[in-house]
Amino acid sequence: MHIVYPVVVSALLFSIGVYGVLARRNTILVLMSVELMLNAVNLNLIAFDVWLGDRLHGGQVLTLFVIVIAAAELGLGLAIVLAVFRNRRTVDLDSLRDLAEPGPDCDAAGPDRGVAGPAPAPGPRRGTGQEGAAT
Amino acid sequence: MSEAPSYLSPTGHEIVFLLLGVVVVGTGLLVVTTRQVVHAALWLVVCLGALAGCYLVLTAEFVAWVQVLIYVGAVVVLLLFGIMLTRAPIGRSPDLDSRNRPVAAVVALATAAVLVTVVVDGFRHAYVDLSPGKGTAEEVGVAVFRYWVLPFEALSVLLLAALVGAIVISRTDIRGR
Amino acid sequence: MTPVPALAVPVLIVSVLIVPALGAALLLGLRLQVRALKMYGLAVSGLTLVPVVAMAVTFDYRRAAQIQHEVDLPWIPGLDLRFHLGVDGISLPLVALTALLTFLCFVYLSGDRRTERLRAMMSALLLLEVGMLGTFLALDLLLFFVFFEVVLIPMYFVIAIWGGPGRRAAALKFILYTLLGSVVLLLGLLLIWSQTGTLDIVALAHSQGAALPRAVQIVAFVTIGLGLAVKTPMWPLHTWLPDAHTEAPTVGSVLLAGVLLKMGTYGFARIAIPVLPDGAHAVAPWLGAFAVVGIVYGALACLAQRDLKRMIAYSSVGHMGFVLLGFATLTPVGVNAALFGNIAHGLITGLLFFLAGAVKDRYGTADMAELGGGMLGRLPYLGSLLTFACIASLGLPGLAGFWGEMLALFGAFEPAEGLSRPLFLVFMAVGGLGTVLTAAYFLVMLSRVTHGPPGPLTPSAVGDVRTFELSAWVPLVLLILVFGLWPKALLAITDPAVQTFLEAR
Amino acid sequence: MMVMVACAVLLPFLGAVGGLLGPRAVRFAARRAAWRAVRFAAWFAVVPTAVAAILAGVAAVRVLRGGTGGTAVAGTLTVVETGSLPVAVGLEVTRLSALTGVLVTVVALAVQVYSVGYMRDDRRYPSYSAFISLFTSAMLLVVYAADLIVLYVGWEIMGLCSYLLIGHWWEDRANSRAAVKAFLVTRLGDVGFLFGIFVLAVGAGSFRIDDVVTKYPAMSTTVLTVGTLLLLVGVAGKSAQAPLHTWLPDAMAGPTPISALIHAATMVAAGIFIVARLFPLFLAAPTTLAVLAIMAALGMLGAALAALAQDDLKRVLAYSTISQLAFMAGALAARDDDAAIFHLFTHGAFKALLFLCAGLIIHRAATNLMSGMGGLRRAMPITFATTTIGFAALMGLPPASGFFSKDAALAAMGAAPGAAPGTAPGAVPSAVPSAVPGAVGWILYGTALATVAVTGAYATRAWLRTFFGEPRAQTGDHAREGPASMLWPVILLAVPALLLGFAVPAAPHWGTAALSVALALLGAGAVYATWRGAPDADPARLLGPLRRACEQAFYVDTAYNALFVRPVRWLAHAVVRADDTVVDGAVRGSGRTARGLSGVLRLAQNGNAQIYVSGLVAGLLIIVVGAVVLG
Repeated sequence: MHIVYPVVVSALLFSIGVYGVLARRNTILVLMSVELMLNAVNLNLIAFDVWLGDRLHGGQVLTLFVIVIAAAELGLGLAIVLAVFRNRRTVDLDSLRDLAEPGPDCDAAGPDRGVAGPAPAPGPRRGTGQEGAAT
Repeated sequence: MSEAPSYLSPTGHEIVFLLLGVVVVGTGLLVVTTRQVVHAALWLVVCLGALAGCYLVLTAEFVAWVQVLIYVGAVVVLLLFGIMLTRAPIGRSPDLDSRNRPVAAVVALATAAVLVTVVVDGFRHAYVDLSPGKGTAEEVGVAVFRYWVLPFEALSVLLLAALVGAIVISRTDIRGR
Repeated sequence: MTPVPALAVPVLIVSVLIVPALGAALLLGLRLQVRALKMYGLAVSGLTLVPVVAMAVTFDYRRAAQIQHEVDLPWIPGLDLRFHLGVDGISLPLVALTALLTFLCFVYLSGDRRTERLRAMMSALLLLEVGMLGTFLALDLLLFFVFFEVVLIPMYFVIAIWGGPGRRAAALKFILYTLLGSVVLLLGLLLIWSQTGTLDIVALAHSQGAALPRAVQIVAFVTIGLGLAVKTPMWPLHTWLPDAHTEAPTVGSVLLAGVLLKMGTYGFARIAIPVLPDGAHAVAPWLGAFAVVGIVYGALACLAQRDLKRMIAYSSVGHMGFVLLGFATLTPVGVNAALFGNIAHGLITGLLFFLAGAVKDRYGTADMAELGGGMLGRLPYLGSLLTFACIASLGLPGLAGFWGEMLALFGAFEPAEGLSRPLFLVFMAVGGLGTVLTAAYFLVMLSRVTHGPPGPLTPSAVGDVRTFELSAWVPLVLLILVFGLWPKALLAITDPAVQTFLEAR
Repeated sequence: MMVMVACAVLLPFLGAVGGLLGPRAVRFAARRAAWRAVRFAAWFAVVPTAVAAILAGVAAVRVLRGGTGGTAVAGTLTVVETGSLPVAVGLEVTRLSALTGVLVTVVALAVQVYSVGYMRDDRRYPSYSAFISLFTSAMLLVVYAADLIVLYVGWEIMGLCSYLLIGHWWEDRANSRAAVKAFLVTRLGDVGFLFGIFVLAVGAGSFRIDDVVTKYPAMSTTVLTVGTLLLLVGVAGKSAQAPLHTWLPDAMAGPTPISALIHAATMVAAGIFIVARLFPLFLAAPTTLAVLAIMAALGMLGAALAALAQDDLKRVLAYSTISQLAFMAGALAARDDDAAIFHLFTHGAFKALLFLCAGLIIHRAATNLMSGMGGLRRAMPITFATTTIGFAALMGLPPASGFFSKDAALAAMGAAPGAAPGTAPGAVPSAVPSAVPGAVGWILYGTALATVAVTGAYATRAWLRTFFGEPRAQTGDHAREGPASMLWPVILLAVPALLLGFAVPAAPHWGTAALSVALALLGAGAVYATWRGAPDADPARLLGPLRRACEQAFYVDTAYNALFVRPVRWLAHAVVRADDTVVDGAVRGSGRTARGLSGVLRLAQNGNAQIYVSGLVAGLLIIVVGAVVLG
C-alpha cells in the first residue's frame, strides 16, 4: 500500500477544511470544517503509524486522543455559539465585529455587509492622546 | 527498503482505499459548499463514515470503530442539535458564504498545492505491506494502558473541564463575579 | 604660566559636565521659593563657567592643534564605546560660548518676573547645558551622538511649555524634524564604525579616511551631512527654525540660535570634513550651492517678514549659509571663517534674540506692523542696542560679524584644488549679493521699528532697559566689539587645528 | 612717527566712544539738564579732532619735507593669520595720504565747531558729534591704511557713519529711507570693492598696499583689469559716480554740516583717493581707464545739467559735487593723478565752504528751497562774501583756487587724446603704450568743456536766486547773520578756498585757462540774461523741455526703483509664499501622508475574524514556501 494515497487524501481534506473555515458565514458550518481538518490529521496519523510499524501504536493512540479532544472542543464550541446566538440573535461570523478599530465609520455591532467596508478616511480620532490633536 | 512496486499495478487495498478517498474528498467538498445547513451535517456523516472505511483498509480497525461510534454517533448529532437550537434556516439559504469566499478559495488551493507537492515529493517511494491484526482493539488497548497511561488520565481531566465549561457557558442563571 | 600637563587635570573637563548635571538633579529635589531659586540657578551656571574658564586659561595655545585636558575612560566595554572627552582649538571657543550664553540666560531669568514654573525651566536649561557642552567635548562618535540627542528633549519642553500660542505644533515639528535628521546622522556614524572598526574621532581624523574607500566616504558624508544640515539649518531643511523661534521663550530662542545651530556646523568641522576628506571633496560643490541659496533665500525671506523673531530666525538661516559656504571651500581660510562665523553668530544672534524678547515683553507683540515705529524716541537705550546688534549682524567691519563672512567669501574666491573655480566664483558673487540683501532687510527693519514717528502701541510701564537685562547683554556687546576689532583672538586658536586636518591631505 | 599717526586715527575713535557713553553716563548718573550734556559732549567732539588735526599736520610736514628718508613710513601693529593671506594691521603715511589726512582733519574740525552752534537745541547732539568723530577716525584709517583689508574696514565704517548721520532726524521717515538708500548703494559698491581687493591681493600674494603696488607688473593684464574694474565699482559707490550716484542727492536729508563733511570733502573724495593711491595699477589697465573716462564724462555733464534744474539749494550742491568728482575722475582717466588730487583738495575746501554757507542760509531762511530765498546779500553780508568766493572757486574764476585746479585737470584731459602722455605736467611717465584711446579722449575733453560752461550757469543761477532779487521769504525779514561759532569755521574755510590755488607752484596753462574762463562766463552770462528778464522766475527755464528731465536727474532713480527695488520686494514676498507652501508644505505634507497611510492600514482592522485567519494562513503558507524553496 503506497503511503502517498492516504497522505494526499488527508492533505486535500485538510485544504477543504481550511476553505470551509475561511468561507463559511454560519459558525456551526465553520465548526464542521474544523472537524474535517481534525479528521484529515487523524488519517495522516494512522497512515504513518502503519507505515512506521510503530510497536507503541503511537499514531493510533494519538488519533483516539484527537477524537476525544475534538469532541470536547465541539462541545465547548457549540456552547459558545449558543451563548452568542442568545445575545446577538445571529450566528453569522461576519456580524461579530467587536474586534474592530473604534472608528466612527464601521459601527461594531451593526451587520456589516462588506468584509472590508469602504471606511472613509480616518477623521479626527476621538479622545486619542495629545499627538492626534497636534498636527 | 525493498524496491516499491510501481503505481501502475495497484493492489486490491489501494483500489478500495482510492475509492473511499474519492468519497471522502467529494463529500468533504459538498460539506463546505452545500447551500443547506442540514445537508452539510449529513454530508459530514458520509464523509466521516468513508473515513472510517479508510482506517479499516489501513488495518486500524479499533480506531475505525471508535471513529464511527464517537464522530458519526455523537459529534454529528451534537452538530445537528446545534443547528436546531440556533434555528438555522432549513432549506436553501443564499448567503451561506461570506464575502471572504474568493480569498478563502485562493488560500485553500494554495494550501492544497503546497501540501500535496511537499508530501508527494517526500513520500513517493514509501510503501508498506499491510498485515491485518496490527490495529486490533487488543493491540491498541495494550499500547494505551502500558505506554500512554498518563496522557489518557490527563485527557479525562480535560474532558471534565470541557464538560464543566460547556455547562457554565450555556446556563444563563450563573452570573460571572 | 607653565602649561599644566594635560593628563594631570582631567577633573576640569569632567566637572564641566558634572556640575550642571548635578545642579539639574538637585533642583528637582529642592523646594526653594523664587528668590532662592534664582540665586541657585545663577550659582550653578556660574559654577559651570569656572572650570570652562580654568580650561581656557590652562589651555596650551602653542599646541592648539593637539587635544588637551583629555579624558578617556571605557564606557561600554562590550561595544568598546569609550567616554572620551577632550578639547582643542576648534571646540574650546564653542565650549566657552555655550557656558557664557547659558550663564547670561540665567542672569536674564534672575530678573525676569513673569516666568512661571521656574524650577522646571531651570532644570531643563541645565540639562540642555550638559547636552551642549557634552557635544562640543565628545571625541567619540557615539558619545557625540548621545549628547547631540540629549539636547533635544529639554529644548522640546522649553518650547512646548513656556512658548507662545502655537508652541505645541512648533515644538513637535522641531523635535520630529531634528530626530529624523539625527537618525540619518546615526546611520552615517554607524557606517563609519562598521568600515573602520573604531569610534575614536581623533584616530579617525589622523587616519584621514585612509581606511574608507571613496564611495563609502561619499555615502557617509552625505548621510552625516544631511543629519548636520537639518541642525544647521541648511536651506531646504530649515522650516522648523522659524516656527521654533517664534514660539520659544526668550531664553529658549537665545540658546537655540546661540548654541544649538553651532552643534550642526561643529559636526562638519569635527567629524564630516576631517574623517571623510574624499567625501567632503565630492560633496563640497553641492554643500556650497545649498549654502549660497540659503544665504539669498534667508535674506529675501527676511525682507518680507512681519514678525521680528521670525525675521531673526530667517537671518540665522542666512548667516549659517555663510558658515556652510566656508566649510564647502575646504580651504584653511574657509574653515577658519566658518568657525569664526559660528562664534560671531552665536554672540550676535544671542543678543538679537534677547532684544527681541525684551521688545516682545514691553510691547506685548513682536509684529513689526503693530509695533509702529519710533522706538528710539520712547526706549532710546533698547533702540540703540537693537541698532548695534543689527549693524553687527549685517557684517559691519570692526564688529564680529564681518570676519566670518569676509573670510568665507575669500575662501570661496580660492577654493581647494579639485573644486571647480568658476562655480565657487559664482558662489562668492551670490554670497556678496547676499551681504547686500542682509544689509537691506536689517536696515529696513530698523527704519520700520526704531525710526519714524512714535507708533500706536505704547510700551508697558517696564520702561527702558533695566539693570539685569544690561548685565546680561553688556558681555555680549563687549565680546562682539573685541572679536570685531581683534579677530586674531579667535583665528589664532582655530588656525593651527584647521591647518593640521586640512593640510595633511 | 607711527605712534603720532596711530594717535591721529585713534583719538577721534576714543572721542566717539567717550561722546556716546559719557553724556549718557553723566545724564544717567547726575540727571542734569540736557544742554549741559551737549556742553559736555562738545568737549569730547572738538578736542580729539583738533589734536588729531595737529598730529596729522605735523606728520604731513615731516613726510613732505622728506624728513624721514623714504616717501612712505609704515608701521605694523600685528599680523592676523587668516589661513591663507595674512592681514597686516598697520598704517602707512605717503605724500598723498599725509595731505589728504590734513584736509580730512581740518574739514572735520571746522564741521565739529560749526555743529556746536548748528545743533545747539538738538537733544541728540552727543550721539551726532560722536558719529562725526567715528567718521573722522574711519576716514583717517582709510587714508593711512597700509593693508587693503584695514582700508576696507575704514571704508565700510565710513558708510555706516554716513547712514547714521543722514538718518539723524529719523522722526521723518523720508530721512530714514534716504539713509537706508545711501547705505545700501554704497554697500553694493563695497561688495565690488571687496572682490577687487581679493583679485589684486591674490594676484600680488599679499594684502599690503605697497606689495600690491610694487608687484603689479607680475600680474597678468586680465587680473589687473578685472581687479581695477571691481575697485572702480567700489569707487563709483562711495564717490557717487555715474551708475551708483543716486544716493547722494537724497543724502541731503541729513544735517548740512554732515553734507559739508561727508558728502562734499571727505567720504566722496575717498574713491578718488583710492584710485590715486593705487594709480600704477590703473595706469597698467587701459581698459579700466577707458571705462573710468566714459563714467566721468557721463557723470560730469549729467550732474551739471541736473544741478541747473534743482530748486533745493542743497541738491544743487549735491549734483555739483557729483559733477566735480566726475571731473576729478576724468583727470585720473587722462592719466594725471596730481591734477585730480589738486582738484580734490580745492574742491574739498570750497565745496565744504559752500555747504556750510548753505547751512547758514537755510538756518536763517528756514527753507531749503531757493524759491523761498532771495535778496539776502544785504541781510547776511559775511555769508554773501564767503558764498561768492565759494561759487567763484566752483566756476573756476581766476583768483579762486578752483581756477588753478580745474585748469590743471582740463589741461590733462585736453592733452589726453592728442599728444603722448608724457607732456601732461606731473603725469607719471607710464611704460604702457598710448593714452586713453583717441575717441574716448575727445569725448572726455568735449564734455569737460561743456561741463565748465554748465557749471558756470548753475553756480550763477544759485548765486542770483539766493542773494539777489526781492526777498521771497514768507517768514518776514528776520534773516540776520548766524552766530559766531558758525561764522568762524566758514571764514576759516574761505581762506584755502581762495588761496589754495597759489600753494601749487605749477604755472597754469594759459590756453586752456582762458578757454575755461570764457566758457564759464558764457554760461553765467546766459543765466544772467534770462534772470534779468524776470528776477523772480527761475532762470532754469533756459533749459526749456529738458527741465523736467534734468530735475528728475534723467529718471535714473525711478529706473533703479523699477528695475531693482520693486522686483526684489516682489521676490521676497514670493519667497515667503513659496517657503510656506512648498518647503514647509512638504514637511507638513509628509506628516499628513503618514497619517493617511496609517488610515489605510486601519481599514484592514474591521473586526472580521475570518480575514484575520485568512491573513494568518496566507502568511503561514508564504513562510512554508520560503522555507522549502530557500531552505
